[in-house]
Amino acid sequence: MEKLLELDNLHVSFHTYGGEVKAVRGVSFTLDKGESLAIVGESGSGKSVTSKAVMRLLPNKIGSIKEGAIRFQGKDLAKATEREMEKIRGAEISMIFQDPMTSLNPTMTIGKQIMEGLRKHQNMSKSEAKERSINLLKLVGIPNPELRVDEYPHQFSGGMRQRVVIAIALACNPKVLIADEPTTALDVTIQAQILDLMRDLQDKTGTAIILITHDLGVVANLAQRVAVMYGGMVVETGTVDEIFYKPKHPYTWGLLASMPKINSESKELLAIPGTPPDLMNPPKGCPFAARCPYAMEVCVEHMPEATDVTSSHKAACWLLDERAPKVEPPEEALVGGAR
Amino acid sequence: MSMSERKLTPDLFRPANLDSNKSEEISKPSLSFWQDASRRLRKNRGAMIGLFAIVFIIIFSLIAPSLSKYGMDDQELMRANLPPKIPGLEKIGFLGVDGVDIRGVDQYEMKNVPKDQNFWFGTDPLGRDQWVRVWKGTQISLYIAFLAATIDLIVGVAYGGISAFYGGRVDNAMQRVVEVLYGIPNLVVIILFIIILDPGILSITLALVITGWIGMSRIVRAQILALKDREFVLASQTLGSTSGRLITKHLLPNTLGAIIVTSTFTIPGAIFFEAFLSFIGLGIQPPTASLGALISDGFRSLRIYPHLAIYPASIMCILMISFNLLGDGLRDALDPKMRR
Amino acid sequence: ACSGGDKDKASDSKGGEGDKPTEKPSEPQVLNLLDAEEIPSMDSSQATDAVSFEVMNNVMEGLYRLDKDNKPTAGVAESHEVNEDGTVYTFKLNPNAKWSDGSQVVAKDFVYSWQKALTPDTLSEYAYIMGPVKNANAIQTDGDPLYGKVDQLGVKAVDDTTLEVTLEAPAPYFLGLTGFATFYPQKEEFVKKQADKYALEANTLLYNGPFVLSEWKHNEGWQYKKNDNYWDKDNVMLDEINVKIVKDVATGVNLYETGQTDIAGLSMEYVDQYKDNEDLYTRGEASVFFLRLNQKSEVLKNANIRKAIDMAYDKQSMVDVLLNNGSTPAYYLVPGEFTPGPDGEDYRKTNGNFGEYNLEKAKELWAKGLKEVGKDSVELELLNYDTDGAKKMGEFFKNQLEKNLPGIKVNIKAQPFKQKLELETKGEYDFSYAGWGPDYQDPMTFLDMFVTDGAHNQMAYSNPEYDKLIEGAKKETDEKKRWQMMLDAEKVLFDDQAISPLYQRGVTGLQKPYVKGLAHHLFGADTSYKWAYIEGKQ
Amino acid sequence: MSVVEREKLLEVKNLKKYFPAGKKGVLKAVDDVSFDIYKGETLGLVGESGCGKSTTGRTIIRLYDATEGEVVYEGVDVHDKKSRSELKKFNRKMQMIFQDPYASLNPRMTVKDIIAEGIDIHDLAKTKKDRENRVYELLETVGLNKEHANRYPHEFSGGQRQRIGIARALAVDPDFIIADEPISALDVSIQAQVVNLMMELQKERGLTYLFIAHDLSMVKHISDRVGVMYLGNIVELTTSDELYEEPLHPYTQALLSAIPVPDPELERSRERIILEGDVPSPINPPSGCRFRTRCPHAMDVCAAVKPKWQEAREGHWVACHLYDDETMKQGQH
Amino acid sequence: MLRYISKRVFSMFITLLIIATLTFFLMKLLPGSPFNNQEKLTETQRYALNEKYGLNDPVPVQYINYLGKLAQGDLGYTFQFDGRTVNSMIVNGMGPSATIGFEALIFGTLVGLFLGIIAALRHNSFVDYGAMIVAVFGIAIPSFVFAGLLQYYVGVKLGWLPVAFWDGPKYHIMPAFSLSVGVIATVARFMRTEMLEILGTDYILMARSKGINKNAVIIKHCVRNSMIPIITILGPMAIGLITGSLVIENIFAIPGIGEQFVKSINLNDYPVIMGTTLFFSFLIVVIILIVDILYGIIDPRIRVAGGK
Ligand SMILES: Nc1ncnc2c1ncn2[C@@H]1O[C@H](COP(=O)(O)OP(=O)(O)OP(=O)(O)O)[C@@H](O)[C@H]1O
Ligand SMILES: Nc1ncnc2c1ncn2[C@@H]1O[C@H](COP(=O)(O)OP(=O)(O)OP(=O)(O)O)[C@@H](O)[C@H]1O
Ligand SMILES: [Mg+2]
Ligand SMILES: [Mg+2]
Repeated sequence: MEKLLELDNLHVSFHTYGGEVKAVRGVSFTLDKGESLAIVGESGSGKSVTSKAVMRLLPNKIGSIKEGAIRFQGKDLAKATEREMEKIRGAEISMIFQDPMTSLNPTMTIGKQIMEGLRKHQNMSKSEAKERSINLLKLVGIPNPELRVDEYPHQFSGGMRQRVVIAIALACNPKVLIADEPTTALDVTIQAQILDLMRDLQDKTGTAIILITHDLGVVANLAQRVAVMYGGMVVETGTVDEIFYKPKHPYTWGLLASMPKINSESKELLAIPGTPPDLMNPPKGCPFAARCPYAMEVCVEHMPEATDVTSSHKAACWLLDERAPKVEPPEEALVGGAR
Repeated sequence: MSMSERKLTPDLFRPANLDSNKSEEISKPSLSFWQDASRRLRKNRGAMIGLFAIVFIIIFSLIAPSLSKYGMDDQELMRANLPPKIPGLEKIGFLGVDGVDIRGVDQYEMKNVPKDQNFWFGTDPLGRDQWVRVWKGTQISLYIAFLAATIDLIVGVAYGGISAFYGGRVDNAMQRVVEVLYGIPNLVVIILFIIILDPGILSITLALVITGWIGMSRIVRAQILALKDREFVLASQTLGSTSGRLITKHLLPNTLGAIIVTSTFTIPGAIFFEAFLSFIGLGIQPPTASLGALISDGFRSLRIYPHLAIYPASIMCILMISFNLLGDGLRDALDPKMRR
Repeated sequence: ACSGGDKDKASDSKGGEGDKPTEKPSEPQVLNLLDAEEIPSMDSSQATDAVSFEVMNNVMEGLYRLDKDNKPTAGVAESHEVNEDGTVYTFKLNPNAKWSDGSQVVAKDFVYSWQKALTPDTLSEYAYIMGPVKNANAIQTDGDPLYGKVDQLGVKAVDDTTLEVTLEAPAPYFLGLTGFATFYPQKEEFVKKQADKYALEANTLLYNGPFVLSEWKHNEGWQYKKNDNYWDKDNVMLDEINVKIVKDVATGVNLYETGQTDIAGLSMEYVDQYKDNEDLYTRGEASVFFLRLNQKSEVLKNANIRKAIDMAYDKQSMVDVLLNNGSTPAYYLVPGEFTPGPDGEDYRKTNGNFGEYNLEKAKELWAKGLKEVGKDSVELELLNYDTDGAKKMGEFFKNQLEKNLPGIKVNIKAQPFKQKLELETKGEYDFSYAGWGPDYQDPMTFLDMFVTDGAHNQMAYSNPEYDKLIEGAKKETDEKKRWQMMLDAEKVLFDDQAISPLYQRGVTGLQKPYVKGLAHHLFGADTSYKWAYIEGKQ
Repeated sequence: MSVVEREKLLEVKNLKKYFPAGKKGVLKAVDDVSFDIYKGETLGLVGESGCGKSTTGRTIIRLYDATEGEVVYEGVDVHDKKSRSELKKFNRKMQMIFQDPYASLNPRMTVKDIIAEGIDIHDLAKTKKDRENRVYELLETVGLNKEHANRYPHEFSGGQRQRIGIARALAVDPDFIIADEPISALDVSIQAQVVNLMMELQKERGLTYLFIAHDLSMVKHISDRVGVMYLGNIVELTTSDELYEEPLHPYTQALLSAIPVPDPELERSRERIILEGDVPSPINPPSGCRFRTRCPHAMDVCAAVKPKWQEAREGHWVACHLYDDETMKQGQH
Repeated sequence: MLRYISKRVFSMFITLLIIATLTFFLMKLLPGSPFNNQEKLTETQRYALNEKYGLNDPVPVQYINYLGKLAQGDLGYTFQFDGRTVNSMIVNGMGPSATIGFEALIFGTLVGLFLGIIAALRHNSFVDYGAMIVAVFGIAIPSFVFAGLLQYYVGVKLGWLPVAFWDGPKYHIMPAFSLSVGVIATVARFMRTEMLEILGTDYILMARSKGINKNAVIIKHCVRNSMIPIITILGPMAIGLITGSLVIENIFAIPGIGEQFVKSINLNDYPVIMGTTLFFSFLIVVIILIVDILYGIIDPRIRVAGGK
């Protein structure tokens, strides 16, 4: 498989009046061509920041890439100029935001918003761009696209707006599509439509997808590989099956265990106690140590390093060290095992 | 990393005895909303400069008049229109406080003013000490402003609050009234009002309030309407709280921020409007003088006796800027969006 | 001219200098002026204010007009004869006097306009000025058998060029009065034709004066052009006068500095600035300002208190420092240099000053007066105009009294002009800052204000002796006796200290040196441009 | 799970709640809804956004006045006119937990005052000390500690706030709690904390819950019975196991199949029913069966006749023409 | 839409009726009579004058008469100027007032927008502070001071522009500029806040993620949307400019309506006071209506809501 995008030890910080927020602290992962990678993790774990860093859309002055590289087809985006980024955004990498209600300009017609990117990257004439917009709308399943191109976002329902956003993101056939919680704001039935649509489109266009979510169900549905983030770091990566059936990190266990299983009988959910770490003063050791039921003294003081479990599966946990006691994941975390 | 790994001893791989409650603890000191807001405000340099300037001007306007041996209305035509003179600072030419007027004549000498009489801000055409008048004028302007803001607070908050709280038909009727009032040019109302009531502090304030409260009431109404549907208000309702409790414990405290911010803009507005009224002769009546009255009086002699207008105008300018800076700062500090 | 506030008029000029130019000057004869107000009326029977009077004075002409020395000089009338007892005037009209449409100004034009002014329907607010003419008062008085019967007015067109006027009683000032706007002629035919529109615009009016209004932009300004039909056009030098309305004195000054106006009035604030400027002029006027002392007031009823008050403030510094515009302190009612008596001596000179600034005496009288009214402290209200200058005067007066008279507190109530007059009329005040300008050139225009229940008494002053003197003077045919009665009346007034005079107004302003030949008047219109010219501008 | 006790705590009969919407229009947020809640059970209420779940809950607790219908609590109609003291008594029996942990706590009050609000209103504490102790007790009950009492809501995480909200509700010792999406704003890892807490409290105190959510798996986990709402109507109501095993209503079926399960293999093999289009507007709902516009099994009769609310099987109620005997008899399907 | 407008027009008339009534009775509270030479008038004349203007009638009768005339658009005759109607005075005075008001509004809005935009774009930089200092000074210096200084320095000292009068385009610059200072300040601050708000929204990020140039995004997405709320403040501001222009009219000798209004109050010129007040009110309600309609046209979200 061809490496399309590679994040190498990415650090992102925000400078707020309260101090420096170290939102992303050494994230590395790769994305292959045509692949779909899911990033899961708790709220505030740095998923969105990572994706914005890739797009180089961090808020000016406040947010900055401190360290690390974002290699896209061999080019380090972390060092790219704004002008170079403008050529890449939308054309090579595009992005879908979480909230379809706010990610469209309320005073511009849908058509215009789709055409913007087309005219910029593909030098299309107005009429060509419009035609293509209509096609795109048709592609994402909006009925009567000829009429609806000239309507405004508020005339669309939430699910339709998210389709429009997807249409915009796909307009220039990007190589990478970053979808930041594309369905969180939507109802389950609409979510199913959108997930269906995305899978379809990926089959058709071969675009690689980074799917950001905290819903493991969505991950199971769409992703081929998964990166689990916690406290600004990737704590575990692997294929879907590896993550769901052979998770190695206690946070991943906790995540899996705290989801009620439709077919499970157990009355008590396994909750992860406590709250995520404060990224203003991140812990020295493993960010999850404070909430980890298997925490060892080493976890508090030393940062665990990503350890290969298999060639595709990595986890950053001291439990994988040969000196650590053998710990089995709790029963509740065993998705496949229970079946 | 690999370096440190070697240093790891096996005994570190014992389960740690982490207190499960420890993670629930909050390391930050407890700050109430207001403490938090004031902390944010303190970080805003502009707002702090504004606040400091306002406090300074308020305090100074109270003590400054007593630093002069003259009263507000101590006239002596023989020493009319003296330029400012501050002993000690006379030598510093650019300050222009050497008692020499713009034609280069030492007026103190020319008018045979006794050596021990110095007027820091000069004197006005009636020979009154401008220092005293400027600071007293500042007092009056501030007084008008605060009075207007206070009444505005009471009327506007009550009106907006009632309208929003009772909602439905009450709200509808009250908003119709506002619509009508909104259609009346406020300048017209104020002028008519002042003429009928005789110009003076009270009628100016009342006039300002008669038209001024609409803005406040709208803001309060909007706030309360939004708050009314907030879940904590609903929660209190389900607990069976009375309207009084809802208003005093939940609605008002949460509207206070917006109210304060609005007042910081009402206040300079009132000062300014009084100045405008003074200019068209409807402001504070002599011998009392507000900053506005002093400016519009002194402005006529700007070219010959610049001191008459410059000092009150500077103070007014500083006040305006300060209130605006403070208002902006407060708005930022109290804005919930800035909180996280 | 009536009593106005001490309004800061933007237009005025140096008096008394420059006679006729020796030859017709070659430079453009254009004068640029400012005025503070729009012209309220161009209908001579309606006009009531200074602006209208001044404009009319330059575009209209009565039987006589005032010259530079305020002496009547030929207008439409070439000459006149008076009968023995001084009650019948026969005017010979100049056959060359023309309306601006070329027609002749005839005697019946006067009859028409005078009768029109007195017709009750006209509602002329200045009709009373016709008082000296026979039956004029009766015609104006509702209930009088003659009410509304204008044909009974003592004026008759004998033929086109002969006008006969009968007076109630001899009035030595009558000739001067014929230059007053209300006495101007109107051409009936034209007036009727214009109906509602008469005198509303520059072209709905006929002119018979030295100039015509060639343009009248309401609220913006107007323009005079030399009247080619004027009988004396050879003596009119100016071709064009442009007047712009400017209310702000500072703006006027700025316009003067940039040369856009040739004359700019100054208010007190600006005088110091131009003190050493040779363009600065000051000129005395015949208006007198005084404090009404309301004798309805329990306190002010007391003559000692009134006297004490009059002595307790420093009129001289008030005039020098506060007004700073050529006004002079007044210790009298009838202004100085206004009317010479039969002996040729100025009224003022003969009667001298009453009262002085004397703190000791003031305090003494004050204490005495207070004892008499049985109080040791009093609070009095000063009713004031709301203009800036007046406010300052009020402050000064208040401060002086409170400083000099123990136990007095003065509250100032400043009111817009109309509202102040209303309160004054109702007598709701203690002191009132008031002024009076002459309607005609005779002490009587000031003196008859204060007869018991007189319309302008407004302060409940009443002294039978005074009333008798005024009554007598009005009927007296002997000039000398009449004069003496008027002199005595003023003395009585000041024995009672009925008022506390403040100052006789002066005006000050800037005038370019090349503006010459302006004639200023003490009553009626302020200025005549008939003899004005430009010399040395280039 | 079979329902043992069958003592009715609350009966909702033909409840309607309309909101005025624009000119003359009405928004039928809840339109003729009937169900019972038994003592000690948890009744789940699911449905898509805007279908009227919250409105139902709020109308039950009298935050809204019902447009029509009754809410009978222990034999008394909640919406009848009541005296102040009766109202107060009622307020103590029924409480509510809200969705948004940020909006449901007054930012200007300390946690202590927030929790003690019910105590203050109902005069449940004699002394200050007593009040304090009760607050501490409640904090402990919901897994927080004393030190938190004097802090302000913004200093807490979402899950902690939600626990404060629960403590506030518990302060007046209610029997019945309406939980309006108490976990949907929380992180997955925190959701479990709250759900566990709620279940624990139910066990300890014998509480009855109306649990509103749109996350079906969580609803299933916590509820004894589940009602499914669509556009102001309840379309299906039965025990949670039955509902998941044998959903009858096409909407329930679609809903269940739409939930992604966190099991990749299962996901890969799952056959899902994808519904077309969006939920219609409650201002202008479709005639007859409201679901017909998106229903894969829509028939002519669906547009004409509103389906009856009937017990298709024992304890399994549904409103759908597919299970209407009469319609069936006519051989439509 | 039509229904909405007709409803608004109806309530507009109610507003005007109330205002007419209020001013009418307020007028009756003013002391003094409107006659020019009143102190020299005899009782007879005074009575006759009052009779002519209907001022002897009982107040309710006067009120009815007044409304009757008003219904025909007749605002009566002024007392100040012989034979002139209030209508003609308003027509004459309105021109210049509206002109400088409009110019000040346009100029002030443009400059204000510019300042607000650059301040927002260079948030927390010196440009930002500079622009905001300009804006704050705009609200800190009374317009009459500003106008006076301008007149002296630019008009007299530099001689660049005419000192006063109302003669042509050159004559508009200083008055309009003096009047616009407040507008600049208000608009700039408003715009800055709005811009900052919108710069942080998702759709700006979305637009940028399409690869659109940052400046293009700002102009096409941010500026446009930030301007929408500004429209709402333009209405009241326009009124403020027209009524508040009296000081400027005075200083620059502009034959406007504001000065006339103040003078008519001093002279008890009831018909002018009432006429002008009513006219101002009329303007306000019309402008508010226009702004509301405009708002709906510019903001598509409101358009469909159909005037709610
Ligand atoms: N503009 C910003 N200024 C300061 N801190 C920020 C900013 N944006 C994000 N952060 C911080 O960075 C951290 C990571 O945020 P991020 O948005 O990436 O979380 P996330 O994983 O996307 O969470 P969610 O699931 O809630 O979207 C958080 O602690 C957040 O507070
Ligand atoms: N106070 C109100 N006024 C007017 N309409 C309302 C009000 N409250 C709710 N609605 C409307 O009633 C309908 C049902 O709303 P409700 O909040 O009950 O839905 P819900 O099922 O709780 O949705 P969600 O999952 O989004 O919370 C919605 O269309 C909503 O817009
Ligand atoms: Mg995120
Ligand atoms: Mg809800």
